[in-house]
Amino acid sequence: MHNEWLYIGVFLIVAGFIPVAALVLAWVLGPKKPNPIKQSTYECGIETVGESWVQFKAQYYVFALVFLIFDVETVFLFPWAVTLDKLPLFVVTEGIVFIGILVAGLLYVWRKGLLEWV
Amino acid sequence: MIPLSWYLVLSALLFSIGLFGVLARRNAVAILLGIELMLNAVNINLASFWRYGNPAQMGGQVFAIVVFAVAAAEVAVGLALIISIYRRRKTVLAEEIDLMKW
Amino acid sequence: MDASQIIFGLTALLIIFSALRVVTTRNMVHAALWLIVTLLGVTVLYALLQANFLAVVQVVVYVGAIAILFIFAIMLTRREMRDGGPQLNKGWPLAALISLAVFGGLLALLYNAPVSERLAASLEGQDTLGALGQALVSPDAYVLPFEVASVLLLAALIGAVYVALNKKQESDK
Amino acid sequence: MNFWTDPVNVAAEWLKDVFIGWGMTDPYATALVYLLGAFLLVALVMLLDVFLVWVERKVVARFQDRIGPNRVGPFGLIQPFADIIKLIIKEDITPAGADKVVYNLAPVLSLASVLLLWAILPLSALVYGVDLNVAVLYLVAAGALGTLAVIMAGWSSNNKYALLGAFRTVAQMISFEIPMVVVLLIPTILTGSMSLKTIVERQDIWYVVLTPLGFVIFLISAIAELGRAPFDLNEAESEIVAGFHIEYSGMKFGLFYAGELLHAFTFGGFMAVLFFGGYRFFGLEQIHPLVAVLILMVKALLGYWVIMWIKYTVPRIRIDHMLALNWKFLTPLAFALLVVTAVMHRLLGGTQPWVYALGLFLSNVVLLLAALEILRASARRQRRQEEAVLSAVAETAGH
Amino acid sequence: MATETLIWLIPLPPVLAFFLIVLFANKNKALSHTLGVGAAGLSWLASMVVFVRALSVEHLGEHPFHASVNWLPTGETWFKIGVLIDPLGAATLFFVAWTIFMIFLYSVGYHNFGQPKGDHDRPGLPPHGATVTDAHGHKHTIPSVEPMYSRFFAFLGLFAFGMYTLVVSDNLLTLFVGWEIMGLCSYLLIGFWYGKPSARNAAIKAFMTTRVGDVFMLLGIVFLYSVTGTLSFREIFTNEELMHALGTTATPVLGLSAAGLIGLLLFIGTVGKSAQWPLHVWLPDAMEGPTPVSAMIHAATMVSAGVYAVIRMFPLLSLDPATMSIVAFIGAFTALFAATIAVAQNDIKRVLAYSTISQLGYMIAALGIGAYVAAAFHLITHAFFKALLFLGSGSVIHGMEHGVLHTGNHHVDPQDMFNMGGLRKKMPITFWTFLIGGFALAGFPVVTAGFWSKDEILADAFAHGHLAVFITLAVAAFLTAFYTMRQITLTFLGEPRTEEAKHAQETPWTMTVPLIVLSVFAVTYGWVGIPEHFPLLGGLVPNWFHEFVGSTLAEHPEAVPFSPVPLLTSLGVALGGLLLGWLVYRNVKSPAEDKLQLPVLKNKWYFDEAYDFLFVKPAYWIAETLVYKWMDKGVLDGILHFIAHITGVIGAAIRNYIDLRVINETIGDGTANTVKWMGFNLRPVQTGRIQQYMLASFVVLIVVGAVLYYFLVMA
Repeated sequence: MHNEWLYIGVFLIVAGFIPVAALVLAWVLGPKKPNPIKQSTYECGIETVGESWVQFKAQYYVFALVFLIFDVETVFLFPWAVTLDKLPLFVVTEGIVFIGILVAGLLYVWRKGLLEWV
Repeated sequence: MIPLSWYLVLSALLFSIGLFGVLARRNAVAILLGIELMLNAVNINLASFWRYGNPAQMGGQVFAIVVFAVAAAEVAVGLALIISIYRRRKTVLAEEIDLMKW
Repeated sequence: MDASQIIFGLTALLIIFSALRVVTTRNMVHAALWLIVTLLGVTVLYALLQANFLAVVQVVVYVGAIAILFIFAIMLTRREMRDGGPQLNKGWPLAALISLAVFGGLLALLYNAPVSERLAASLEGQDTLGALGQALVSPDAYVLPFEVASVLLLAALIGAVYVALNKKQESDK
Repeated sequence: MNFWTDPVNVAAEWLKDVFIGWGMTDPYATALVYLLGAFLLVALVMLLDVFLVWVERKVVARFQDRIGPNRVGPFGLIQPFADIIKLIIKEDITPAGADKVVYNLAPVLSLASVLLLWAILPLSALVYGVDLNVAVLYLVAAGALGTLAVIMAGWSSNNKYALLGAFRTVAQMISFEIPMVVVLLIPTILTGSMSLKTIVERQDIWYVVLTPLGFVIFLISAIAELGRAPFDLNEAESEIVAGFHIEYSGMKFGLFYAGELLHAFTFGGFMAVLFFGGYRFFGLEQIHPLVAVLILMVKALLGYWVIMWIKYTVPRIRIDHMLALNWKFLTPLAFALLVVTAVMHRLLGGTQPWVYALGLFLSNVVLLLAALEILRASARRQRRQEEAVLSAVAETAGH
Repeated sequence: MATETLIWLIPLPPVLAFFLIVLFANKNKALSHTLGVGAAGLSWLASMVVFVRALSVEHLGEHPFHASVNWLPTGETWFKIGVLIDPLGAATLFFVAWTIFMIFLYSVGYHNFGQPKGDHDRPGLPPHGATVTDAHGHKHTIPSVEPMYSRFFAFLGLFAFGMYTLVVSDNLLTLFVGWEIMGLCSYLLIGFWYGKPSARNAAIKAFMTTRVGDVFMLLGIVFLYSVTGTLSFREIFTNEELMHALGTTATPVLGLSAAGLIGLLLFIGTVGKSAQWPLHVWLPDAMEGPTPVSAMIHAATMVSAGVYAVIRMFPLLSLDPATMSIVAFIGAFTALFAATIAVAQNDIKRVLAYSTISQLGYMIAALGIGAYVAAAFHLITHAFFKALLFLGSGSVIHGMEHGVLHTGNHHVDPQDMFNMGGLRKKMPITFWTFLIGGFALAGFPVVTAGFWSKDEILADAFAHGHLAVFITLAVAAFLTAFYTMRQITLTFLGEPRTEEAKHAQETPWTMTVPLIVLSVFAVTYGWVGIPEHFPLLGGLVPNWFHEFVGSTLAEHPEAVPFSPVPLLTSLGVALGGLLLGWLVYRNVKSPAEDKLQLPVLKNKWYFDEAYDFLFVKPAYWIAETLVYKWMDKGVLDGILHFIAHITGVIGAAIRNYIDLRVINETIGDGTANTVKWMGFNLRPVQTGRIQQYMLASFVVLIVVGAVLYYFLVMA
């Protein structure tokens, strides 16, 4: 059987159950007297102006992008790290080449000036 | 125990749903979502063939990992294209992105 | 029906349902969130297949990075939350037909394939993670895809950054 | 195996036998035992969480030269429970236009993503949830769920500030995840395994000695990941009010808050496991499994205390500085450290333990010095440029 | 260094040069060509070393230089890639190395290195010349340097890489990789002056036409792999059981055996690459590229690659007589057909282009009749003299451009032969080398290489009783001699017909040295393959080529017995054609006087028009209706739309939906309406909508998949 994952699955259920239980408890016990002012969007007391779904600058996208690429690359590195001891010395260099290519990407983005917060 | 065919049927179904999304959705981002579904279907296949074939042969898992990398690359570039198009043409609807026509 | 089959069945239902929601729901953020549900369902399948590494990588890469990127892109490409008009294009019946045909075709292939009722061998005592690492970096195996993957990702990074944020194009406008 | 030396597993076996005796098949009995075990662990962790609220308030009071909670119960120990009761009976407000399902799901996911980490934390050699062979990545995966919770909360609140705060938080979290993941590779390399239990067992020399730099990077990125001061930009009140959970109140806010505290403590625990020998402390852990658990808890609390210490002494840094710190310093440094560690580990692998330790330690020191020197040089260059500009301006002004 | 290691290294310098130029040297012209020429030189050196070593090995055919490495794990086994130099490979490597090196060197001069920047030159257009003021204050217009000089050398390097890869590879897959790299490069290089619409169109045409062939070739490779499980030449050809099985397995297509079908599919790839009929249309248009490119594509590398691939796969092809006859037919037909067109062309490069098609047809025909060695021999001699001719024509054009710049009359086409004449005095080196090349092409007896190789093909055809092929080729040879002499007469002999021709100038040494080197080969290379039974000369020099290349095959091909008929024929047609050409064109001064400018030849037998009518137009038409009807609106919407339309036509009386559908379908009102409705809504062919493309491709996938499944699994 898949005991490891069974436990994690069970744990997931429990970990989800506890906060849900807390919320339900609060929902049952708490008063419910909604009114429009109470439900309005909080903006430091000032009237909400315009749509609340504003545009965001593409800078955020770049961070997510760089993160995505690096995330995938580090995922490749984990199996390498695990087997580092069991393979000949030049697999270390393979990993280093891999990291080098990774860092080249970082340098490119850096040089393009996209890591600056503007 | 689960027979291999279960995984394969599920994967085929997921692939077809993803294909439908790719072909039918108007929003370009949604098309990419459909492609993700298709890639996941492929990965299910790879992983299950690894498991039900010879588990000492890691080909299936390695290919699945490569598919992850490909998916990441595809999403990165695809979404960048969509954002770029959106900034110029203010649309993400696939049928309005028809510059290739000319 | 043993326990794993029940788990598989429930997961499959979850995957199919959420995948259908991905391709039909109007709200794009919901579509992305349904995609995450699908992906988590696939994670369960990996866990059932005892592909531990794939299972965690699925969450790390897909949920942690790709889904986030999707949500960012959705936020960046819309002016109002729910866009008007139908979510499906006019050719969707044909698309549905083709998808069904592909599914039918795959089933037909599967029906004739000799693999359908095979059962998994035991993984007892196997260090699959170690084997995976060895396969990835050993020159007798997949070291080339390993290195090429980094080049691919580098190209994707540079390409995406260039496409999404070309400052020159901005100033041209 | 008797109850004295291994209480948890013996109890689990006994329970399982009981269930099977009731006519259950093995898998279901196992699942039920797991359920009970998980429930027990989560309950204890939540209790700990409640206690952490008190710790936090007490400690911050001391830092700020106050007394802190002291009215409810001895030393104010009952204070957190009063807080909880207050949160529970507060009105549950959902802002108009919010996406209800997602809005309610976000705090649950936020806390659950932290709780999930406890499934893999080895509390002692015999008391642990699972010994997953990909545990290190599991840590990252759970963090991904936390990121997701933030973005869900920010998006579903139908509030500009919440969404903006969520975007900032996510940008920060994912940025600092890179050096963290890279640094997580270092214990993996040193151990040759991603299993946390194996990592603890191999730490005859604490990894903080072998890779002090790695520990520092991990600490910094962990704090940023937590969104705590000095990296609490998501809550920079003057700019974006309270960040992604601005619209949350009552118990939902409580869940976010509890999640944050518990996250900090959990990171203290993982810091202990990855760098400070986990539940081991010079053989003391062999006395009894529960002593080992106690050792780990003390180490985790110390780690938590360090995080608090930093939080209450260092001022918040600007977002551009923060991102520059990550992308232009921590990330390259982490990669350099990874390469150096891999090479040194492979080269010195067969030598005497003290040579190995010394070599790794010294390479870390050298790397740090080199990095600082590069920083200093670039700062000098920048200063010279600025001075040149200033003097040029002064000259033109003089004429 | 071990020879195998050296072979591995041969393709690398050019690709390294490509990357270095692209990444670092694209601003520095001198550095770019140093890198490019240096890389070509290194590859040349390595090739020569390998060639010399190959010569010293006894029985190279049985024990070739061969090394392979594991490349792609395919389950439990490996897909291997490697290098192989057998006698055929060595001979090919020899001429490829020489021609590529010469072309690199020539390009330096051709692109006016060392000249000033042009006044109005823009990237993407040929240089227009620069105005300089000399010491006396006179203004001169002199040639200006190519603006995209570095880019040219980068592409050339990549091209060379593709060719070397193709030659040294030991399996079909890497051969195909090199093949496709060359396809890409030819696209880039033909469209090098992308500012010219004609160049753009030619590039696209070349790419698309060769693509047609390549798809079939890929199918052939896949088929071969699925049948044999390997793509290595030696593993397939030395495995007699496998070969036998391939030759006897029947396939559902045309009654061919598996070997025949695979061979045919691979051959279609060659038809595209080597510009054989019916896929020849791209090659003449490819003349839009700079001349070194023409030489590169049309002589040294790409088109040779096609023939080389067929020669490589000859053992497979020869298993099925049906395939062989198809090959022979296409080759012979192309040889004759292209020769007739060449007669009527006025552009100096186009004549050569058609002549190339014709000569390639020769080789293909030779292969079709089983004359393996003769085809390889002609391939090599042709590569030398055709490269020589192309470079010579480039030199002529270059000299003419000089004249054009001098007079400043830009309406004069420097490539039109009727604008030339009398250039032998202005450009002596070019003239003599061109003459040698032309005579070699015409097959001038005894001294030129072309004679020996052509003669061998004719002798083979005659000896094996392929009379039809023999006669066709003989006629083609006659035409070849005729238009060659026409070209030489119009270009070099007589008096200058224009002012520009009077001011033409000899080109710099970087251009003439390659001409001289190549002309040496155009003469001497024939001597290595003189048949032993040839009267007088036979046996003076041993027929080394036959022995050497022939040993590549498992069964050593017999040397054909001597027969006077083919010899006399080839003597007759060569000398007769040359003489006739000189006699006819000696006095022709303008195109109007040229009696052979028949419209049908001038228009290349209307092939472009026919293709337009047969393929392009229907494609547009189908796309318009289908796209609109099926995809743009979608099936359901389309039907609803359709019904709604009818409603308006028939009137308000009939409102019932179902009635309508019945009436519509039974009466057939719909037809008329559809036409009207299509007329209304003629749309651009492509909708540009990615989803519809994908929809279409999936429809095709399903249909083709179903058909294949039915044929291969059910049947």
